[in-house]
Amino acid sequence: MKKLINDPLDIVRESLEGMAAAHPDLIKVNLDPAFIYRADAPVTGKVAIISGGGSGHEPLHTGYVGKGMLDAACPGEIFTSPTPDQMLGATHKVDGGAGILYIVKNYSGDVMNFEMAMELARSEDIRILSILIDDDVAVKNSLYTQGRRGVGTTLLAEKICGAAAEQGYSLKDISHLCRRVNINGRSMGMALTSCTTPAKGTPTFEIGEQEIEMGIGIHGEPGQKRMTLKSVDEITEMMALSIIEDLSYRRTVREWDEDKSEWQEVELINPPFQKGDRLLALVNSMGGTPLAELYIVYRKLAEICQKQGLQIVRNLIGPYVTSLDMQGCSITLLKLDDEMIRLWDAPVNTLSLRWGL
Amino acid sequence: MKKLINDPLDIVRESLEGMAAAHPDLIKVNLDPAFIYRADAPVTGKVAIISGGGSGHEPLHTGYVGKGMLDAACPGEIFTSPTPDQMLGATHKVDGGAGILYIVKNYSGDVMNFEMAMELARSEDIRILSILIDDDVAVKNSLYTQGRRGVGTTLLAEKICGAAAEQGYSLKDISHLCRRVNINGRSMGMALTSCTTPAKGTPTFEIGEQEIEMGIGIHGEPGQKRMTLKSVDEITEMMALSIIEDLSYRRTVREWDEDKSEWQEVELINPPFQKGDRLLALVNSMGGTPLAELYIVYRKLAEICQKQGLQIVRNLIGPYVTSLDMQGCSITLLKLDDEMIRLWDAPVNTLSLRWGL
Amino acid sequence: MLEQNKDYLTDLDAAIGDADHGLNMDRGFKKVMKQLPQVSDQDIGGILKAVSMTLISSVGGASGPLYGSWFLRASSVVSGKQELDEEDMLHLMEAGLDGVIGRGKAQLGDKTMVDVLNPAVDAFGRAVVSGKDMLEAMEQAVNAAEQAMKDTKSMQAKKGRASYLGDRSLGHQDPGATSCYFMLKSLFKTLSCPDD
Amino acid sequence: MLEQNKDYLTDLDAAIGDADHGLNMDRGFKKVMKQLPQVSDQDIGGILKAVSMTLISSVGGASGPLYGSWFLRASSVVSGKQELDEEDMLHLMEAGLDGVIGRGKAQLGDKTMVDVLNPAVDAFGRAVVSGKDMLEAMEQAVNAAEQAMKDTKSMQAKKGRASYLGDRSLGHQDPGATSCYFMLKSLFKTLSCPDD
Ligand SMILES: Nc1ncnc2c1ncn2[C@@H]1O[C@H](COP(=O)(O)OP(=O)(O)O)[C@@H](O)[C@H]1O
Ligand SMILES: Nc1ncnc2c1ncn2[C@@H]1O[C@H](COP(=O)(O)OP(=O)(O)O)[C@@H](O)[C@H]1O
Ligand SMILES: [Mg+2]
Ligand SMILES: [Mg+2]
Ligand SMILES: [Mg+2]
Ligand SMILES: [Mg+2]
Repeated sequence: MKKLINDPLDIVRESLEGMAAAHPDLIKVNLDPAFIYRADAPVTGKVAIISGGGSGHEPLHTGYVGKGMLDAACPGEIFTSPTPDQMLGATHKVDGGAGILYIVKNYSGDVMNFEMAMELARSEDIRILSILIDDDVAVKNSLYTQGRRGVGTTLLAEKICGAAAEQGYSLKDISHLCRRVNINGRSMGMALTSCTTPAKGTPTFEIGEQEIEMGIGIHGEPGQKRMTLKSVDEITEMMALSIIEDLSYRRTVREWDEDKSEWQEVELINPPFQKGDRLLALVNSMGGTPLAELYIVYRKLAEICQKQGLQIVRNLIGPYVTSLDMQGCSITLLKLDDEMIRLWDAPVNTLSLRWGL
Repeated sequence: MKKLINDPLDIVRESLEGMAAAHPDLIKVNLDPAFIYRADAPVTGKVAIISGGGSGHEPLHTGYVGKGMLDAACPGEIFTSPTPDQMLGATHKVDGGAGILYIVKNYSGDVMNFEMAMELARSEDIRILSILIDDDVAVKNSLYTQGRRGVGTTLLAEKICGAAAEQGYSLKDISHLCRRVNINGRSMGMALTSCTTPAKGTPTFEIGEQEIEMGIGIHGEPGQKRMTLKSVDEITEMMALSIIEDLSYRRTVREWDEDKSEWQEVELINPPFQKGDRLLALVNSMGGTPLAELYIVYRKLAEICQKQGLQIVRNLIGPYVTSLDMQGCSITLLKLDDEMIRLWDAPVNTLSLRWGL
Repeated sequence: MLEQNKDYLTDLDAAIGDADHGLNMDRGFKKVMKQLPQVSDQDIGGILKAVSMTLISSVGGASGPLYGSWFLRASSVVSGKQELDEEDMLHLMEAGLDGVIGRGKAQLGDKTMVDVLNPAVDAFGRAVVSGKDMLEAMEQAVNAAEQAMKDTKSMQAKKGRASYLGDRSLGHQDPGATSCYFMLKSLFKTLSCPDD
Repeated sequence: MLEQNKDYLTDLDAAIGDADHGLNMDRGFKKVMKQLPQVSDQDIGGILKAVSMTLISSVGGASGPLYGSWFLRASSVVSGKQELDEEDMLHLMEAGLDGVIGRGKAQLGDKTMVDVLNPAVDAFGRAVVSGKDMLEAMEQAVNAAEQAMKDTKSMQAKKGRASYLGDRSLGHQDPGATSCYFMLKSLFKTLSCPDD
């Protein structure tokens, strides 16, 4: 394994130190417990939005802290959920008095650590809601699994909810909006190569020179199925169709009921895409795939959507949710409504997503 | 070789088609001859800035077309300079009547193809100047080589000159500014892995599991020297010091003399960095290196600059000038003055560099 | 023991997870080892609670909250004790298991830590009921844990990261179940001969 | 011939350049082959000029302008001709070489195409002066080119991409020199037996 690192155990800290040195105008970094927060936090009267998860997916989440997006991000060790004290520390730092939303990717580790953080914060009377992102259609059912993983839709939810918070939405409204983004977003990923976690030092899985892994998550874990290498047009078609033809995913999730002050099991159903729907398309690199290849994916994706009567009205193409050095890509399609479009277009100024500012 | 492509020979075209489909509001694409230009071109009365070069370095140059930066970019085949008809076509499309500046990276192919384009355009009485970017300190002398390669400073020159053009600078002033950026910018790159050009299908060079290549260019060509793998702190120090300790590079370049209507040999000398200088630091990924690692590079670079009495007042960290899927990074340091800082900060709206808009 | 098996656990996790389990456990338990001298004057409940807090704030991932919950709940039933008899140990293990299930909602057969913790409690309980002394009961619990750990190979994962693999998780031993076996083994060692 | 040697040229370029020379030449000369039927009614000057334009707009890289310049200048000295005698051919080759040098500014020994084109012209000229006929002179030129191509191995590059390698370019044959040898060989074939 060759990487631009010193000790594998210092990567997360040293990388945070680099961010702190590079962008003092935008963000501040707390090293122990580790979290990044807006330089101007807390923003009084604004709902604060916090996310986090294992490191190795940069720019998710640390690159999305700033005006119009996240108030704080909690990076765990590489591919390891952050610990409750990180979320609690971030919560204290960005609490502007209008409540806090945790945006949590649906992995058992993330869910449990964020839940523990919420329990701790609530015992201090801090108002917190959380929304799970579970958009990965490669995971077919939720009965026999942990449920779908949270992938590309996460960053879309962070952007849209961040804009809503900036515009003065209430905590309750933002949490509903976040849930709406989640159930309208679907993703599918694939890998040409595995990634190499620095601590292990060898690729997480072996894969042949003529093989690809479809339905991969973002942790270098093996995917849904192994197949022989195909052209990008075929790969794009397989991914796009698994998303578009994914009908009504149904699962129960735990959400906090503020009135009853307890966890509730809530059933959520994804509405299917329909002809005429307006979409945001995210074509995402897993890290090692060149930008030019992503545009070839987009080319085919646009053609498929058009054929299906779906209109891509916004897009984002690049390395946004990565798995270290993995080569491969993912597609996320999010069904938009007017409100989401307006919030998507709102100004944002973070290290890795910026417009209008 | 596994890549997200159809036929290796179609990559450039299909990628351009994807860009055209994705960003019709920002850019337009001409397929034959191939070039990308601002959607609102020509901008009457504004100097137009055109660059180009082999593909495989994305987002350079195609990702930098738009308000405040390039008017057009001409992508060649992968790692192959574009042909004069591309530059001529782009020139016709973006000529706003105030003259044209070609920003050319110093490779024999780029130089010759741009020169031929200029000869053709001048025969049509179009006013064109060109500036060579030759900032790669890995190339020690210019007597026994083609001279230094153009690497990271290119995009800094494109941004700064693009802002100047937007603000109404004259062609002559922009060309002087561009030259000033060039002689004040220095770069050094290194690779952990080779890249694989799609047509060849195997890595351009072999490199062992414990080896790195220092002083690499951006075409997957072998570098200055091979050495054993080192920590990122050591690697960063070697790169930073080769830049900082590079004293007064001296070479003659051919520049067009408008008064005499002929090529002139001009001697250029890079002023050395001095204590107190304000710098822009670009920490650039060669493509396959994760963002988190770049921040570790930046962390050390900031420390070194501080020790040397150099102030980094602006920075840019990410994959900006790449070599396909190569893992590795480069550092560019540009000595800034007030005017350059103002122009750097000016709004820009391109696919891959955007702020203030 | 965890340190020696760090790579082994990580390799197990690479096969059906994300290749970090060994590192996570090693990071957490190294911190615990560092901290133990500072809390050695406390009662067993206090020590276990301190261990819990350390694990929660340093392991992360799925295993952090789960191990943290095991120790937290375990600590709550032995607070104030300086020594544990067989009964205490049984309660401790039962409480720990409850903690893990309460946090992670896994059922028996889901191919998780629970599949080791549960049979270990059972074996310990049976041994105590049949009059075995602490050391014998522990031995049986550890033996049961070892067998149960191996049995996770033939299970299909329904919780955690490995569940995404569907039937491709078959044939691989669960990393969390494996670390539980190591943890039980060394915990018993520590608790039974606290001066080692 | 270039198509068959595409990978060979690219491999040579990978060693001291950027691994595209074979592809560049193949792309250009394939276009030329496609276009030739349309210009076959023109005189040799016209054909060479058309070839030049096609190469310039399709090869790219360093070799595109250089080959383009070779053909452009070569065409200028044989315009109007339907056939070439030994004299014409010598002028053609001299002009082509001038074109390449004018564009690329390489000197003999810089490890470039010039190191093949120059000795080929010399050999051809010597042969003509000593009364050899077209075919014999061509054979000598091609032989000289072949030797010169091999001789680039021991040169250190001073122009083009390979120059960045310093003395690491030693021991490798120059890709552009090699394609020049192929080009001369097939050009002579075509020009001497135009009906093949
Ligand atoms: N919901 C759960 N209940 C019990 N154990 C679980 C649960 N989810 C995961 N695990 C255990 O955690 C182990 C993985 O731990 P680890 O690799 O540290 O975390 P992560 O999966 O977040 O990378 C699995 O092998 C499994 O035994
Ligand atoms: N200035 C020059 N003069 C003559 N020949 C040159 C010059 N620069 C490069 N060449 C030739 O071009 C060849 C490389 O061509 P090619 O690989 O197609 O272009 P590039 O180097 O731009 O990738 C070299 O092997 C060399 O023979
Ligand atoms: Mg993990
Ligand atoms: Mg080239
Ligand atoms: Mg794991
Ligand atoms: Mg080449």
